[in-house]
Amino acid sequence: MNKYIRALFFLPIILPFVTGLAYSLFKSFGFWDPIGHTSYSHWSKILFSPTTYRSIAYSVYIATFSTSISFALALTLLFHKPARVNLLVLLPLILSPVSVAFIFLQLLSGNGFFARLLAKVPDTSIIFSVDLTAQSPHGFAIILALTFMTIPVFYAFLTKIAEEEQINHQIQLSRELGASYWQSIWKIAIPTLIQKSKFFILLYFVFALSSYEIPLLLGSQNPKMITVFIIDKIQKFDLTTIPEGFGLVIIYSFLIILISRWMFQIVK
Amino acid sequence: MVLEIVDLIKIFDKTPVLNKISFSLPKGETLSIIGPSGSGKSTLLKVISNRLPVTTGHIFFNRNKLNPIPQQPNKGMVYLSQEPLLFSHLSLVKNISFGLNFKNLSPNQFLSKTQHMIELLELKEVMNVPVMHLSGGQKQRVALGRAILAEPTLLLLDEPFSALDNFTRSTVQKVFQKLCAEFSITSIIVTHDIKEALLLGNRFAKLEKGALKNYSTRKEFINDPSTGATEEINYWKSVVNEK
Amino acid sequence: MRWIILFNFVIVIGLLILLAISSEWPYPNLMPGGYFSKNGSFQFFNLVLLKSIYQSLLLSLTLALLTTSIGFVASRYASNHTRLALLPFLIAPIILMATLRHFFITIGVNNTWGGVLLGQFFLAYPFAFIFLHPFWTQKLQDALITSQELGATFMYTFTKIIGPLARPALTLCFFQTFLISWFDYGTAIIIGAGQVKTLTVLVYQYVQEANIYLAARASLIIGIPAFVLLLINKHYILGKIPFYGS
Amino acid sequence: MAMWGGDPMINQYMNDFIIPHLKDHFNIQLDIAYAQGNTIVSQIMAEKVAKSLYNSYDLVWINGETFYQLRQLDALMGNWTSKLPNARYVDFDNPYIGIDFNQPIEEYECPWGSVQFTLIYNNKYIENPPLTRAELLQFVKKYPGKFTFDMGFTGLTLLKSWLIDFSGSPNGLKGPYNPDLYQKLSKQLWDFVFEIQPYLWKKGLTFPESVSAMHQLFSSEELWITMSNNHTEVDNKFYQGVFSQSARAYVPEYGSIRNAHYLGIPIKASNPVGAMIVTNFLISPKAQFQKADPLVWGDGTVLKISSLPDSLQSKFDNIPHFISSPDINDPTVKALSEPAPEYMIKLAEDFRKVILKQE
Repeated sequence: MNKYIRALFFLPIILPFVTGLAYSLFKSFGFWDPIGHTSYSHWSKILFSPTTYRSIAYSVYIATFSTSISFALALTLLFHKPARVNLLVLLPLILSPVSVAFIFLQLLSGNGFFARLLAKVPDTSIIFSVDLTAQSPHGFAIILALTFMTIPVFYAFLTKIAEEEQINHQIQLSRELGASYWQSIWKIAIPTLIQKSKFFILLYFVFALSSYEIPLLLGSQNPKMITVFIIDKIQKFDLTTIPEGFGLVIIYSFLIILISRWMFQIVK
Repeated sequence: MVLEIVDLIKIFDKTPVLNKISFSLPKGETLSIIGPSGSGKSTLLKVISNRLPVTTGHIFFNRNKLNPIPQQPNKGMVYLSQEPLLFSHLSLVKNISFGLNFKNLSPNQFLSKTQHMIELLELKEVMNVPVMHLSGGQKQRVALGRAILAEPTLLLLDEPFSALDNFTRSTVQKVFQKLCAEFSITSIIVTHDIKEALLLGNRFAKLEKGALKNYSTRKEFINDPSTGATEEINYWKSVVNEK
Repeated sequence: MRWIILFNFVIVIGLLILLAISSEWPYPNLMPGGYFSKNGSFQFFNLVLLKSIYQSLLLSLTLALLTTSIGFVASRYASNHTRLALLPFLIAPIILMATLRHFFITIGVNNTWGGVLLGQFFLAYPFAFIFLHPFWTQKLQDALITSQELGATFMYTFTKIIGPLARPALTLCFFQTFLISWFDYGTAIIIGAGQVKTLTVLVYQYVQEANIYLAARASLIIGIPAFVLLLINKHYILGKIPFYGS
Repeated sequence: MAMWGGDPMINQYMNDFIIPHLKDHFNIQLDIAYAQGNTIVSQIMAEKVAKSLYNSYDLVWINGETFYQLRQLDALMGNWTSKLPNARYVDFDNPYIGIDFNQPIEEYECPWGSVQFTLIYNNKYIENPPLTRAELLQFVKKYPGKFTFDMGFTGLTLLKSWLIDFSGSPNGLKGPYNPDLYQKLSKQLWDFVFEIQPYLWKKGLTFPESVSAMHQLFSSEELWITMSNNHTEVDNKFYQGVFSQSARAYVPEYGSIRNAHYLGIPIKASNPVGAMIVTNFLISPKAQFQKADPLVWGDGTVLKISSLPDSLQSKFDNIPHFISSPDINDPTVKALSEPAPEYMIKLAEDFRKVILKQE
């Protein structure tokens, strides 16, 4: 009896995921395609196309940088703990991803706020040899926007961990034992915090990997993040690329499952 | 018979915790089961109250077979644990009168029953204290009163007084005796404290390594050296005599 | 360093607020201008925005209520497989929805309010499930059974005992699932097919037509309830896991 | 109704003029869903596969490429335009209107507006805009980063006109799709794009996603040239305050593509009659005149002016508010017709492959 209730409640969790995956698998071989026919050709197209791998690599690159930068900055905020600015730190949480994408477009586009600011300051070409503007292929705009969204999350999490692990006491103790303040932070506090945050870092790494609205508005045409690339194939341009889009869904899901297995191991 | 248990076996992780237990309990009696920790006392009460599923065997409660769905309460049984479980968001009075909500009482009856119980429990002074702030003994009395006002056919007490200090314990035990007399309660109490078993029970059993031994009389129970009852009585006799 | 980071936060939010009340931002002016004036008649809310606010609020509140209540009952039955519930919200919502659109059309709920609700349910429910699972402690399980032993019905127990005991958890879960829906873009655009115009869809729409002032306004409106929740939950959040959609 | 929502003035025309009018006169509540051609096609295709009873949209705003794809899917209702009372004014005989991307429309779609592609330059910086491809090459070399084209419909239209230019004749791509010809001409086209690519905006590594994004760059003077599928947009954008007074539109020497955009009714529309009533109003002289005003939208009419009553004729002949838009009826303005849709689909695909190196 319990078993059935359990299954019933679990169904809405796993059913959409499995159904979507199965559907994508069928679609990627050209089933249910009013203008094509079933074949392996879509898969060979995906697997032999460098764009597939570039897109995945690009996504991983963006996710790695945005996650690690925001984690580092959140740590910085934690150890320079400013009094009574907690609310300010959390402020980015009130924005939806599409709003963040929009406002960063206004900040970073060619006629955006920073471009105007730089235009007012002479000799900025020296300082700004990097292309920070939206749509640059390096994806700095995406990284900045994702970092903006993730800092408060990491900050909140680290605050909690620091409290649980009594990081303050640990620092105190190590200083009593003769270490300097920065030594105790580098040798004691940070390793403990990283150890405790592994799961959480990976979680937000995946969220960055799965982000869509931000790369959609701030990304370049090439390379594209995997999510945008998939939706492009499914929804845009010609109809013949739809099966390829679903094939990419399989690859992307596989990647996510792989990372989540890693996450489960950490939990264990 | 309120309760009849036939060949009850409970297996945890391939280890039998309760091994072919059989006994029966008539109305109005209190069965004391003693046993060292790890003997399966607690498990027995949890199985009877359907908190844990039976492996094999039969439990008849009021001549009906036990509810087959685990975690579903048996109507008419109340289980009291060592750590009293109070509804922390409700007041002391609401906790005690909880069971009365389901009994179709007039407001007057409701009130008088509750007040009577509070008096019996000697909780009048702390009536307005939030339940989280009560002492252990007070909490246990609230739980006890709440259980009795629900008028269960069978009360299951899982070492209910062992967490209390000596002085508090004897107070609560006295309250319990008073309640048993007034409400003619059928109950099973498991304990490792021989004094408590002797004080509260009128039928006796001993649980050791999952096997239950029933005693037909108090005398038989006391005379069995393995229960430690004689030893305990002699000890107290010697203490008194030394004085 | 910390002030640089925080200063940037202020610039981002500040520019958003300024744009929301502006009507012009000619290049190369640093700041937008024409505050509260568009040919003399500035309306912060127009009909489209109001409709969208109403629709989004209704959607998010319904979803939060639905997922929190069902998720709460369901999470009692969580088992070792619970961690699998992580998968649906690791996948980008828009991709999950793209793979499910076919089925939404088959059952006839695509481009409807109900369809978007169902789609968002598939995102928020696993979250509620995982989020609420830890609150089913042994103690709460015991309270559930004890109350019934004392004569209460299951419903009574659930509403009068378990509900109040789990209130902090449920409140937080309600807020979080509300925000999942409130911030959602993927489901609304794929299942809603442009016809369910939530605020996020509107933001993107305004960005497309280069109408930055309305886009900022819609973004700001999205931020308001989130800001209120942030104020209420500040202390919770600094101890719990916040969550954003994609 | 599903339509592209990338222009606030167009949306305003629909929301403030069309919708209230339909409500007041026909008691029709027209809801607008913003979706682009490809999104519409993918939606309707998904509905077809799922055997949905009804399509999501009752009326879709489409161009030749979408028309072609929807016809391929057999997803458009036919045989309806002649039933519209106002169809008698529509200039079906005009090849730029009656033929959509080399395909006769055959009552599967109804023309709504007729426009011609123009390049728009900023005459604060440019005195003589590049009239030929050779001049364009010189221009981008002289002013690197000031020219680009978008990834959408507009940019592709420019590429198509270049493709036609390479054929050596305005009629070089007439007729059904010819793969060999495409191969030959596109090779030349990509060579040309490679040649100018390093001098494009952001060194040609990325292109604006949409024409509105490109207009933004133009208005901030990051670009000196932008473009439009609509010859009157330059005035329209001036009135919107997006362009400054120094924006000028022109048609280059090799000509530019003139085409029409259309309204179609999906085959499983839930309210096809309503959609026909809406369309009938959209092509009415009243709605067409309103739309032609650059202060409103500035979309060329599809009506045959000479078939209208005299009073209306003079109204259409004197549409106010034009400043910089070229007169497309001027015989010196060279118009090209749209080639078969496969050219555009191939160009879009190859552009990604060859120029953006996405395979």
